[in-house]
Amino acid sequence: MTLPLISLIPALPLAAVALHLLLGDRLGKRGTALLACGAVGAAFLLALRAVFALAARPEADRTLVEIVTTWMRAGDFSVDISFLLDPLSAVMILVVTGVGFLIHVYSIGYMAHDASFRRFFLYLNLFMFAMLTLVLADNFLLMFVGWEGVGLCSYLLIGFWYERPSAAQAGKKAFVVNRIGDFGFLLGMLTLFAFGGTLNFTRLFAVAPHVFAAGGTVITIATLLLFLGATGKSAQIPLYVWLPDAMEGPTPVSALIHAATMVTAGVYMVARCHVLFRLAPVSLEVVAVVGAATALFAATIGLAQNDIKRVLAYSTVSQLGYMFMACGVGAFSAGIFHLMTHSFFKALLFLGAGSVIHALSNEQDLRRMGALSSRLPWTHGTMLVATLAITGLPPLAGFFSKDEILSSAFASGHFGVWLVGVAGAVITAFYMFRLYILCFRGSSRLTHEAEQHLHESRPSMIAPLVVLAVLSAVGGWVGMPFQAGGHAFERWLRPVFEGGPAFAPARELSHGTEWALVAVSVTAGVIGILTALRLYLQSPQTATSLASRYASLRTLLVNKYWIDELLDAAVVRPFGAFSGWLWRFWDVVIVDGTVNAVGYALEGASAVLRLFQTGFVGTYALFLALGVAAMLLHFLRHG
Amino acid sequence: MSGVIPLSWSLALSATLFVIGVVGVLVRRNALVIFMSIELMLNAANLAFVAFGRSLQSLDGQIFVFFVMTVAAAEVAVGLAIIVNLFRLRETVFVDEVNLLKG
Amino acid sequence: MMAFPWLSWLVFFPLMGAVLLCMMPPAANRLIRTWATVVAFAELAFSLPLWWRVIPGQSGWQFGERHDWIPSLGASYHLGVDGISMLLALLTTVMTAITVVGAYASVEKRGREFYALLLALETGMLGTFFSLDLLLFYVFWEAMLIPMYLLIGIWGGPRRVYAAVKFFLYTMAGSVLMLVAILALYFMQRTATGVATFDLDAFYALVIPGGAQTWLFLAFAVAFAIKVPMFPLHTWLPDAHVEAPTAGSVILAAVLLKMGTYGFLRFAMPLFPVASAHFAPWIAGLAIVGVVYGALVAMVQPDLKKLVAYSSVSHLGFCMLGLYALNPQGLAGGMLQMLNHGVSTGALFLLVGVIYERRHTRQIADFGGLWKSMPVYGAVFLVVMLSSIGLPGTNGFVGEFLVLLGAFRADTPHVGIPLLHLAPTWGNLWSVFAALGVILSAVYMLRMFQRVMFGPITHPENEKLADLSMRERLVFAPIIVLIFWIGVMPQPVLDRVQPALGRTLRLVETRMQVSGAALPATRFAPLARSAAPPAGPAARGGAAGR
Amino acid sequence: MIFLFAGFAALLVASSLLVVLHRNPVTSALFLVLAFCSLGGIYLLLQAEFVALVQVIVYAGAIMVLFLFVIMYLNLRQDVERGVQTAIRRGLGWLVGAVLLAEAFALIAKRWQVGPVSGGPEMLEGNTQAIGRALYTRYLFPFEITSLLLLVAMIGVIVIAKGRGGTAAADDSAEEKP
Repeated sequence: MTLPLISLIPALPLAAVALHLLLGDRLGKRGTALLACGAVGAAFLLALRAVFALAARPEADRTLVEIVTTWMRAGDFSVDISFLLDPLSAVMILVVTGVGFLIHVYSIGYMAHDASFRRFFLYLNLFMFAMLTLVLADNFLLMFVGWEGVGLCSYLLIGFWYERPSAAQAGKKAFVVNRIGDFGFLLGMLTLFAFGGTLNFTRLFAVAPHVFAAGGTVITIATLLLFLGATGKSAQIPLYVWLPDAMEGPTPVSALIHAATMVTAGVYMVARCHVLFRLAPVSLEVVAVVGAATALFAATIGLAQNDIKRVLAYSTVSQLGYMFMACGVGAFSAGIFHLMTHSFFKALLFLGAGSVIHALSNEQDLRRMGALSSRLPWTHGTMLVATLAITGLPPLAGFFSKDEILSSAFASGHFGVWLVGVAGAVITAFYMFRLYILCFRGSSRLTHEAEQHLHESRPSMIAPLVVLAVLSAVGGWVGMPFQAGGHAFERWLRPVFEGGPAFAPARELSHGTEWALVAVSVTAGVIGILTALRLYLQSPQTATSLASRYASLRTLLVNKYWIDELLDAAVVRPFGAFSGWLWRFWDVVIVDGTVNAVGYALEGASAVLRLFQTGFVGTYALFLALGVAAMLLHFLRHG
Repeated sequence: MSGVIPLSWSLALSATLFVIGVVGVLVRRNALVIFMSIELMLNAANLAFVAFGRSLQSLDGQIFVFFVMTVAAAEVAVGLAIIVNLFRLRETVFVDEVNLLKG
Repeated sequence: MMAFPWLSWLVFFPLMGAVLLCMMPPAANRLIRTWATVVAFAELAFSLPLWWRVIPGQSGWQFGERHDWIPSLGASYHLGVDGISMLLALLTTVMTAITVVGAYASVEKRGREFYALLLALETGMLGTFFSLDLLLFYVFWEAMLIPMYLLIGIWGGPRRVYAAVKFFLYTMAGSVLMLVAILALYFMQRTATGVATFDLDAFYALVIPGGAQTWLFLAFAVAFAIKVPMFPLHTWLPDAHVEAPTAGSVILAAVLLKMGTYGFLRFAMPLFPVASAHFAPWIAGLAIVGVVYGALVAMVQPDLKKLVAYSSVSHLGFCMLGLYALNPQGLAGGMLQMLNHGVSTGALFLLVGVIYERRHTRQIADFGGLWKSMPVYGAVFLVVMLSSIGLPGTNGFVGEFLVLLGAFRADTPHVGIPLLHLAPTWGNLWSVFAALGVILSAVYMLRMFQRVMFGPITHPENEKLADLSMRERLVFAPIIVLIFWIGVMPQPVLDRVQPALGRTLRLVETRMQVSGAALPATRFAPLARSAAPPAGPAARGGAAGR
Repeated sequence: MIFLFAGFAALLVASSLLVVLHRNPVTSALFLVLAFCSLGGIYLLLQAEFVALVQVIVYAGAIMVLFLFVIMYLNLRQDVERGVQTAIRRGLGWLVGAVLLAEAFALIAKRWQVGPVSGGPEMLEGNTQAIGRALYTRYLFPFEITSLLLLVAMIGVIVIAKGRGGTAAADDSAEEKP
């Protein structure tokens, strides 16, 4: 009996969640950890099995669909719970389960002495279930289930230490901003269904070219709405404000959700709907521009942050910008490739930061770190690899994926986007090495008691770091450029991205220009590194002097362009005031008032009538007589 | 007996009598006089009954007068009892000084 | 052999229980409670077979019972059930059983009368759902008010009398209008067919001229709109909820509000199809205003119960939007939303009741950091809240999505926006605003949840609050099961209700043709299209897409 | 015959006017007696002999006696009509009276002008026998009811006049007062 290939993968974490709930505390810390990691590990193995089964199939028909049941059917609308495995989702489930497993192992050590250990792993498993459903969904609605599911888990995990008001606030902010994105996603889905007649990916993409006029308003609006959802989930420019605050959650959460998996959901969705986006070039432009803008914008803010996790958070936003840029210029496979490599080294950076914070007993401020390289050898080593990878130095993963994005941006004629990308690369290299130096090199600015029990993290935390380090070193080779039919990764994803309507093929660059582009991106990285080294290592005082000279610029960056305060004033407060007015004035005074007014009017009228009851018999007799007179009059007239 | 009294005359008389009764009720303050005026009105009605009975050749008019009388008698008895009681409580018989029924 | 009058038994069994209850000594609290629970659960047990005995596909009313009631008028005691009323009846029995168990702690004084009224209320509700004779429907409709009025009036909070009177008069004013309309129908029926009857099927067959239909529809609509409650007529709800005792406001929210939507679905729509189609944009518009307005106002409520009350205004706005999208998805979504709202808002009120019993205050400011002292309570509250904001996987989402879908495809006359050379129908605009409601509902619910549950414990009393007792967990267990069951597998529920909804829609459609009203070409395109092969949308979509 | 009728009518109208207008209740009571007798006369003219006699006996004899008794019992003085408020009421009273009178006459003029003027044949048998027969055959039931009515009235009067126990003391004191 062959086990159901795909649907078991999300089912395992769900089963683990159920077991956590049922068995409760009887499991104890060891049992909970075992169950949680076991479930994700098993899911990873299953994913491997499924991917191999997929790879075994001929390249043309590399899609596996598994329908579980019909979920909803009303009138001519019907949606069923069904899973789709194709090269794209294969990559995603491998990344999600693989990195997820490593992070689970890491968080055993990290959360070892936390009171609600069980609740943490329960939420993590729930997150894995939701993410896998999102990635494996065969229709928009099931993807939406995963979409909001991960939103919920990020809300729960950010606000994990709920006693801290800032954590609870950040959790709420994350959920609400995600919900605004989901608003767009929902409306996009409705438009697609209204015109496409189905929400199933394969059927919709088959019908799409006939139903939607290429470049027509409907498809553009639908895709823009979907992209709004993506920006909400992947923290791109208007809706990125929640990610930096999401650092309130425990570091493994930041690593898993806000670096490796959840935030990539937006990129995956855009890649999945490449057929639709290709039908609406305007939307693609928007995606590219927003991606580039976010990349640069977030990178600049990253420069001035002093909290180690906030720097990494802005770096994530910026790298996601790169992925969207790739999708925007049509190089969807490059975007996914960068997504994979990014999740390796960014997860590693976060976990490394986590072990640094752990070592310094929860000290997150870069200004009170330094010279840790000797005392935290493993952390330092792995973080160094990751930092080199992200800056895009040749042998490491980051170089291959970022370079491919920049070259495809250049190839498809988006010069502005390419230029922004290169500038972003420089700044990325700069702030990454600033973080590296402030954290590991330079003089030790540790506080006294942090100095006391400074210790290297436990092997259970170091092992995942090492694995991730290897991956971020080797991960890039699968995308070796300059191969005849495109590199292995591209060939793997070709069947997925081939299906769409004929897309203007990017101009085939001559080898010369390609080598030149490679050189440009490498030099960009090196420039960034050198400036960081010179500023922060050789002459720290120049850093401070520079900082003082450009004081205003620096404060601008430190306060994140006051975006949060701006949003708060422009949106949150007026909304509150408006609804306050709406309630106190409109509801209570107008609507309720009219109701009570009717009541009082009646009362008033009856008071007037009461005057006639004078009590004197005389008046009653008078009315009687008047009545008779009136009657007689009537008879007179009508005879 | 020669000519018979024309119906309209009796009715006119009954109407006048009725109106005088009404005026008496409205104008006078003394409960007793009001009572008498009511009696007048009742008799006006009787007259009308008899007049119609006569002109329509049927006895019903007169029988009805008979019933009216019994009612009037009962009414006077009860009315006067009330007035006597009223007088005991309020020392007055004037209608406009009594407004217990004020709503 | 005369079939066992199942429906009458279902309707009057709680009343019998209530009457017997009144004969018990007032002091014997324990006896009263057990007896009330026995009756409630027996009623639930009797009503469960409805789920599989009612054959969804079979047209016409099932388990029909008909006896002469006032022969001279032609009013008959006529009960029957179909997919729609079966589900609502089950909702009633389930929620009443849960409320009876849930209200143990909250009733201090005069428990006997409290439970008797609760059971009598159940009789009124079931009667309304099963009656197919307009006069009988009206009688049960009014009968339902009295126990509710007393429940609020006697066991309520400080301003209970004002709230109870307002509730009673508001609903009464509406239903009096309906009575006039019923009588008008009755006489129209008599003149048209010579047969004097109040029977619903007879009225379904009656062809009502356009002008009269509008006025009659408005009369019915106002009566049901008050009950729903829809936007301008909703102010009685927050007062009634704030002042009502926990059990009272649970039943009020869970079932009584459904009377309005049920009324629209069963009476207003099929009896006056042309008027319904004509007023559909207005009603949907008002529903949307209700959704957004309810959500916005809920955001600033200091009182927990008022917040939940305004949230039900918002949810039921969704329900009405679904119904008046007049297409299969909309109706299915509206119907499902009725059930979901019953379950999740009922649970919300129970949850508020739980902390009210412990702290005797409903102000959000008095709470904070409850999760620490009441983790299980926190978990339940979280699940119910998620169902209320419609998180996928919970029941709320299924209902909301179908409503949005229905509204989006409601093909009322196109409103072209020249500059965008786009042709969004009314439906598109509606669903945009309704989807806005989805965000707002998340905002106010999360704000409340965060200020009640998370954060440090500010008030010392919150430290040692007892977590959910075993009884309370038993109360919430079925609700959570329902939330996830409908969320993950809504199809069994949808299968049971869709044929009945389809009949109503077809009735509306045929009646439109019969009464010669111009059938808006696209209004029932989805119906027509569902028969046509999927290629159909290409033509229509293409045109609009250009 | 007509003259007789006119005489009685004039007498009737004059006495009833005086009943209403006269200040002293006793004199107005006496005028009322006169009015009832003249009315009895008119009944005779209308050949309703039994009613006429009953009228005189019941009304003039019984009811007026009761009236006079009560007036004496309460020994009322002159009615004094003062104050602006009463003036308005009086004015209104007369006004309404005049309106009613005008309407009545207009109605009578319009409606019964053509009424059968003829006296019609003599009664077959005596008026009293006829009334007796009718009363005990067709109108037996109302007849019994009226007797019941009278009984009820009597009981009512006794209860009211006796007053509720407590006031007995009060009403004694009321009498001493002049």
